[in-house]
Amino acid sequence: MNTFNTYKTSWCPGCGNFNILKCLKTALEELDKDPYEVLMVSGIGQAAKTAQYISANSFNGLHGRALPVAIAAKIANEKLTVIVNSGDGDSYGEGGNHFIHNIRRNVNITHFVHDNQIYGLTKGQASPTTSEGQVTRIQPNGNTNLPLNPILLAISAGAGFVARSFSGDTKHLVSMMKQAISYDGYAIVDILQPCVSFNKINTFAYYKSRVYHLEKDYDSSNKLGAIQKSMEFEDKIPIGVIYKEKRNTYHQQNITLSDSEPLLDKKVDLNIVQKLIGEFI
Amino acid sequence: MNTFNTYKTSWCPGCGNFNILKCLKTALEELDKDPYEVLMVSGIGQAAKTAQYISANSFNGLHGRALPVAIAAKIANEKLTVIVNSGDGDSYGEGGNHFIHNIRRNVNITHFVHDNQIYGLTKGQASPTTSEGQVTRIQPNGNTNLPLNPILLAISAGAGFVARSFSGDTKHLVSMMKQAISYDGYAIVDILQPCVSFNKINTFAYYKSRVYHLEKDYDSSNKLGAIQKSMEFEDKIPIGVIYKEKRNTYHQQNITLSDSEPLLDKKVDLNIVQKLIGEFI
Amino acid sequence: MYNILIGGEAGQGIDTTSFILEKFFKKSGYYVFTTKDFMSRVRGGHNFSLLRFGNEIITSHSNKVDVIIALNDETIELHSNKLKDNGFILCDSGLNSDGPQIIKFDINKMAKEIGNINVAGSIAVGVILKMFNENLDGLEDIIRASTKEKNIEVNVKAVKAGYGIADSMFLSKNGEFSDWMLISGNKALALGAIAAGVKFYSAYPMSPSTSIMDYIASKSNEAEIVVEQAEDEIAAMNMAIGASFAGVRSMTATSGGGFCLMVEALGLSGVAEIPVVVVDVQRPGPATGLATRTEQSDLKFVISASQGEFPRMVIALRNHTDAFYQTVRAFNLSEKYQIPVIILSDQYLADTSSSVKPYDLSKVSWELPITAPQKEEEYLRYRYTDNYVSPRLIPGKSRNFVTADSHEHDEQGWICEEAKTRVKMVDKRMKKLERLIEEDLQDPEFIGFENCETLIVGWGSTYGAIVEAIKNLNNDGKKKYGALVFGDVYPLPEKLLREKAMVTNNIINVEQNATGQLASLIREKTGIECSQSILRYDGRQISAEEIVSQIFKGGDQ
Amino acid sequence: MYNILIGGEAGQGIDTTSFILEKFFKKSGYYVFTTKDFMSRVRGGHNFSLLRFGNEIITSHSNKVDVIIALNDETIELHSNKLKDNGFILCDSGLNSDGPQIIKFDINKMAKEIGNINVAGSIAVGVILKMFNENLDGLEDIIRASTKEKNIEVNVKAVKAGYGIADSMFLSKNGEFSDWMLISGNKALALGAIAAGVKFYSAYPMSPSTSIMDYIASKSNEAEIVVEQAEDEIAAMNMAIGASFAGVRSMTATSGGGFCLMVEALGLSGVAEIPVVVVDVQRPGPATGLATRTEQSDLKFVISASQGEFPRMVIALRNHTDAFYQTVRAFNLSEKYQIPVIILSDQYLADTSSSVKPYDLSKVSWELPITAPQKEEEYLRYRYTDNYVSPRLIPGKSRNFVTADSHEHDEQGWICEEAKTRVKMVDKRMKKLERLIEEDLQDPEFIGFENCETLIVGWGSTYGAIVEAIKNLNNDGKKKYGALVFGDVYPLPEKLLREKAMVTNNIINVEQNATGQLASLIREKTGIECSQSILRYDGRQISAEEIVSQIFKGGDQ
Ligand SMILES: Cc1ncc(C[n+]2csc(CCOP(=O)(O)OP(=O)(O)O)c2C)c(N)n1
Ligand SMILES: Cc1ncc(C[n+]2csc(CCOP(=O)(O)OP(=O)(O)O)c2C)c(N)n1
Ligand code: SF4
Ligand code: SF4
Ligand SMILES: [Mg+2]
Ligand SMILES: [Mg+2]
Repeated sequence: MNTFNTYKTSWCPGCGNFNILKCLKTALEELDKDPYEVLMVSGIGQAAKTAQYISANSFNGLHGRALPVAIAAKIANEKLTVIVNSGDGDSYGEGGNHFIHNIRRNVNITHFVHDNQIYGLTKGQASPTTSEGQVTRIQPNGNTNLPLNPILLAISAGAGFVARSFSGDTKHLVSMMKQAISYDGYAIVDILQPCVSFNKINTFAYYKSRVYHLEKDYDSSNKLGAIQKSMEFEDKIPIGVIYKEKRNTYHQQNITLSDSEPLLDKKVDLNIVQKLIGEFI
Repeated sequence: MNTFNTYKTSWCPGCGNFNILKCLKTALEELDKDPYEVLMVSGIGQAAKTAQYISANSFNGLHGRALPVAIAAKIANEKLTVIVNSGDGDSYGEGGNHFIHNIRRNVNITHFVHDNQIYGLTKGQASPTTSEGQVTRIQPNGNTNLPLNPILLAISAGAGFVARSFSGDTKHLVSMMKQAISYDGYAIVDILQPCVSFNKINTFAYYKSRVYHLEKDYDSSNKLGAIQKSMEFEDKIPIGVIYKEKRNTYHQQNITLSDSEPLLDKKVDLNIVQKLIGEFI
Repeated sequence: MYNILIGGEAGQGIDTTSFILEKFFKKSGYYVFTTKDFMSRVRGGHNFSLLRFGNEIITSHSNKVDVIIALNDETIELHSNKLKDNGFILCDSGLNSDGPQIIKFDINKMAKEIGNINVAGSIAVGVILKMFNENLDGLEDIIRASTKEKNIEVNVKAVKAGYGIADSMFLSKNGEFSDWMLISGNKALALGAIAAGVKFYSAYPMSPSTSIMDYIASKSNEAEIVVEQAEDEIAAMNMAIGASFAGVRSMTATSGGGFCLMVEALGLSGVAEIPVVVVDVQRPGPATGLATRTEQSDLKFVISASQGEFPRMVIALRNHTDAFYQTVRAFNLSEKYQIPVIILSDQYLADTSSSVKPYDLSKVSWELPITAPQKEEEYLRYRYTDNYVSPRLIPGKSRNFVTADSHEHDEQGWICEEAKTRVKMVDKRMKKLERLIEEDLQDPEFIGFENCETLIVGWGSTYGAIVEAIKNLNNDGKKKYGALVFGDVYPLPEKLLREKAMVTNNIINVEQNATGQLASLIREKTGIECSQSILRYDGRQISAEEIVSQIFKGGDQ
Repeated sequence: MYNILIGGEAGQGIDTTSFILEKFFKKSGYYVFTTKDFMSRVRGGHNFSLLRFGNEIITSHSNKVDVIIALNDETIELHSNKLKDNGFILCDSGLNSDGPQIIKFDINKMAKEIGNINVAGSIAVGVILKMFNENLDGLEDIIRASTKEKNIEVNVKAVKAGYGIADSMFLSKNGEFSDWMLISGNKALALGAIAAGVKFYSAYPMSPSTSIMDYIASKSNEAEIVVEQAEDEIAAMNMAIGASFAGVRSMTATSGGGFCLMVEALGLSGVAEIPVVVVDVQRPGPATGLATRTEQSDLKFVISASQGEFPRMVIALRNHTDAFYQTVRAFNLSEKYQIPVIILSDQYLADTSSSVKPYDLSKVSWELPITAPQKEEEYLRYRYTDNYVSPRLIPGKSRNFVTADSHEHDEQGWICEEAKTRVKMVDKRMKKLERLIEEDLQDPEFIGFENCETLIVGWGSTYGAIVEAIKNLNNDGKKKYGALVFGDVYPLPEKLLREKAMVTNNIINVEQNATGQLASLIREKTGIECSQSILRYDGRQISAEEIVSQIFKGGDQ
């Protein structure tokens, strides 16, 4: 019944995006989501095309601007399952300000960042997560910017669900996606994803040989421990739910929304307007 | 000789900005800076007017956009001492994306954030650092956003010099300012500052009773410890250099700049242009 | 008609003073029109209010003043030239200024006795109220509405004290406006949005638009609205679009600098055909410019903002009636055509309070999204239709997928680079504008003699001054004057303009900008040339007197 | 003149194939003009290049093709209608398509034998080179410049293999263009910036502007330039302004969507009078639109972008000569008047390679900031001067304080709300434009018969097609045609236009947009009306043939 179909894609053969899309479908199906109640939101980039390739409602907006659209749609209709799929450039570069501030708002949406550590669609410039020293077309002497650590930043900004996964680990990714979608609040999964065309450093093999599942006894509720864990990003890269905490959501805190009648079902009450008019007389 | 004068201000009597400006002058004078080599950069807001009130070169730009101007001016002429004075709204709200990404660049400028936890100039809306629950004109039910922790965020983004001070502690503030200006790289001081007109919660007395100087044995080079310290922001608020680390600066890493001849003194070499033309023949 | 100027420093309570006076005058039946002139600072500097009131409808401020309440010497220096021959200045005995028209009271001393120097203004209020023969009924309630609880008592005392020391000077009156509203332009706009059913309001604070957010936020609980302060204007606009896509009416407001940051998303609304209402409360630019002053210099900017070509509508607000009804209309047209509608206001209108006939809610209706029934599997978000507008379903509300795409797309909403589809989609979008011109565009309002010899053209908030100027010019009797004041400015309604341009080719544009933006829009669209320009761009609003004198100076009398 | 089309999927090496051919043809003296048509994706879809070459100057592409190199069946389906009667299609024997004009070789089989299926294109190159009688001297160097080290050998083999299986078919030639440059529009622009002395380049990647950054970055070490990839376009523009203020020439480039985010800072440059050069390489909008295609629809946007009113200049690039020299001029005028100068290019020009006469550096000069000597204590950054431009000192370079302010300000650069100062400052800024019009504005280029009966007007990159169309129309002999192609578009140079509009009132605008933006700008500024519009807005560039046929269709012959 709840089957999510895939439309024709325009990705390069071998791209990590294919498996992310597949895992997303699996996760949604396993969560028994109704495709008609799912809204896919994205910016612009290769990852951002995901919204166009899956049978659900979709909003393919501006580069860097997926989050404001997504949270507002959720505010308008809390019955929608709102999922953002977008790239590292889109989410952390152009969209950096929305990233930080929407964590603070804690609207119940899910954010999947296809983190290929490069700008794919524009053919290979450094993204915020590109490694130091990596040579690109625009950084012929190597990237000199300190790479942004999305996990650390998300925890520091106050996110309540912060996970990392890898496009090449289907089981793990599906599980992360399901947990993130089920989490009540803003949840982010930074998904390591090879870009076969433009990132010759962070390849499938590169990630494959580095990622490891978090230890069994890892305590994802310990913020300081999580921060320490998030700094591991060299020879060994931990994947899993790095940090998780219960936080009041936007909807819970907002008086207008707290009665859980979706905003779009609320009608104008002319008596109230008439009363407001009266206040000026 | 190196005296920094103050022009007429338009701040409210009792505002914390007055003492910040005074401390800034003292710091610059004690560091023996030549006013003609200092460039004050700011955005828009009450704090941002600082650039207009001190005898130095000044660039009073757009709301939220002080940092890109400041780092570019420093890149153009590394002999300038470039100092940004701007508000919490300007620096962390409208300017949030530049905040994160300029930390990554590590251009040698100094960033003083006059953090009154409110939008002053626009008459009292919540800023990113406004406390949870605080009632403002726009947040009549109280602010529901998790306050942004600038110290934690700056450390997480990779800043090499991160300090907090208080507008009411002259000696401390002057010392923080001097250290920040002297630091080789991007240095930020978040300065707690009462806004007598629009923030009735975080008053002078509020800060005064909470701030304490970092313990003598506090180790500002321990990142995890610094992160832990940065989370203290309730009954007790630590002030001082919370984190410090040596990092390669932008100028050190950039090949064009690494010869330390200021960029603005480099002239076009027509032989090179001629050679480039030749490459197309 | 009387005109009172209240001047002093920021922080001296000019707002409260004029608020109390306004309320009393309105209560006793006067028509009230109050404008504010203030600097971009919280304390100090020089601010003033102009409070005009009378028994007839007043559409603009005037710089000829009957009474000046001077809270400091600077006020007298700056404004005594505005005083009419029979006018007077009211001030504290401590001020240095002197002259035949100055009446001094021991206001500050009295204030100190009452226990708070800041109630000096309230004492002056008392003096004025007595002079104008008002009774003090309801004093406490009015003060309650304008100050904090703890200050009510002293202020009541102060007004009464002032009342005690003065004599009544003016005849009592019998105005009919006591049951009209007294409202500022921004509040009227906000109220219009609430009546239109706005459910999501996102914005970033920016003068002079912030009081729209203030008002909506203050009513958000009872009117069940979500007001979200965005991290920046980019977010504000994208949020409004996202919420609208998901099915609620949304709006954002800002001034020119913030509008800059919304420009890209304006194009998104255009190409993705998502309704949204954007308010630009203009202030003088460029860049930060003059934050608390007025100008009409964003017209050309907003009509061409964003790359590419797409339909949009721009409505300029002329007065406090427009501010309400046109805002409702903006929402409806935005939905009907699935386009962004931009409301242009300015600081003058935003901050001016005026008496206005109570808004009639029976005139308010709500355009709903078209959701023409069709078979599930056939739903196409961007379906080509005869009237160029495609059914707009709400995601999650039916078993259809709803799409939105910022790329050029096909009927389904998927990226499409095909040349034919591109052309069809551009045409589909642009044709919506042609339809709007036919079905919904409103001609400018015509004022004055049908067969005028000189035609003034203007737009937006200069309406009031133009109306008054035309009246005065025509009373003069030498020549016949008429005026067209545009509310809908883009697309430009040409019909009536072309008709009037046949009657006379002596056309004068009156605008609050340096380049005559309406005049050049008119030239671009119709070839009609203005022969004289009256332009003001110092951040202050033009008055009727000034228009008249400029016209005479231009040789036209 | 010959015209070769090379088509296939993204990733099949179309770029490399056409690059190698270009190089050989140029080397042997042909004038070369190559355009690209590609989709917004990295793999798959359909892309093609059009390579036109001959012994005379070629100013535009043509859709009449002599040879098609088809790397897949789709290419044949899509393009065989472009084939001239005596043209032919070259493809692999494995393709399904068939027909009298199709010549098949075992290209894929050979490629596999050589060891890499991706060298199929290079085999085709070999075939073509033989057909056109080229010798293979320098083959290895040319291949080295277009591919990675490890692929050089197989590609050399492939070209040679192709060369071996074909016969020469075309006469050898004697072109004079072998010592001309062969350069793309974006590289020409980038080279112009380097020659102009750009020292700081900040930008955020965006098609079709990114190759400007690519080129400057690749030369940044030798030319001593700092290239900074910004976090967003807001930063890119503010950085450029900051660096310029501090004393280095700076530039940023983007496309329409990124330009939106620069709009606020454009006003900053205007009010703070800080020189900056901004490039908008246009693509079809609105919003994301068609990322890799062409359009001229940002004209009205960029001339009115940002709130308020301030002087700016907009230069549209017509061809590869303009791209270099006008970029240099943009920097100089930006400095001379302390204004933002916007360069409008488009995807067509950006990605098209053309032969061009080597740029003459003796024509390059550098306008320096005016630093009129004055006493230290008297320096005023915004001093009123007779020519409206104030001396611009560089901070830190003298014992004077240099200010910049986004507010309205006084001569010193401090916030100022005074009405008089406001007016003087607005006037000072706007007068710079009047001076620019007098001293520096360039009339459009006129082509054709002085006493033309029909006048075409156009701007920017349609120049080449218009030139060719006028030649063909006038060769035809029935009527006399002329054209004005604008480079400087804002302020609009009116002189020559008004003269020509006296000669004929049969004026046709040719534009790559849906609304005729130049035509309406002309109407706004001069009242001159165009009688016919030839508009193309499907993302593909108009050709000379199309202009001619549209003119005839419009009844004008
Ligand atoms: C305002 C704006 N600036 C720039 C672009 C160009 N652009 C499109 S996608 C992209 C970067 C994509 O990188 P990322 O988000 O990492 O996605 P990926 O392609 O790697 O999946 C850029 C810069 C744009 N579309 N809009
Ligand atoms: C683009 C833009 N948006 C909004 C504003 C209005 N604005 C000016 S200052 C300010 C906030 C100031 O707050 P903060 O930075 O904390 O400074 P403070 O006044 O508190 O010192 C705002 C929203 C503006 N000038 N430009
Ligand atoms: S360019 Fe990279 S990210 Fe984009 S589709 Fe190809 S492999 Fe994937
Ligand atoms: S409003 Fe607040 S921050 Fe601004 S000057 Fe007054 S006290 Fe200071
Ligand atoms: Mg990426
Ligand atoms: Mg603040």
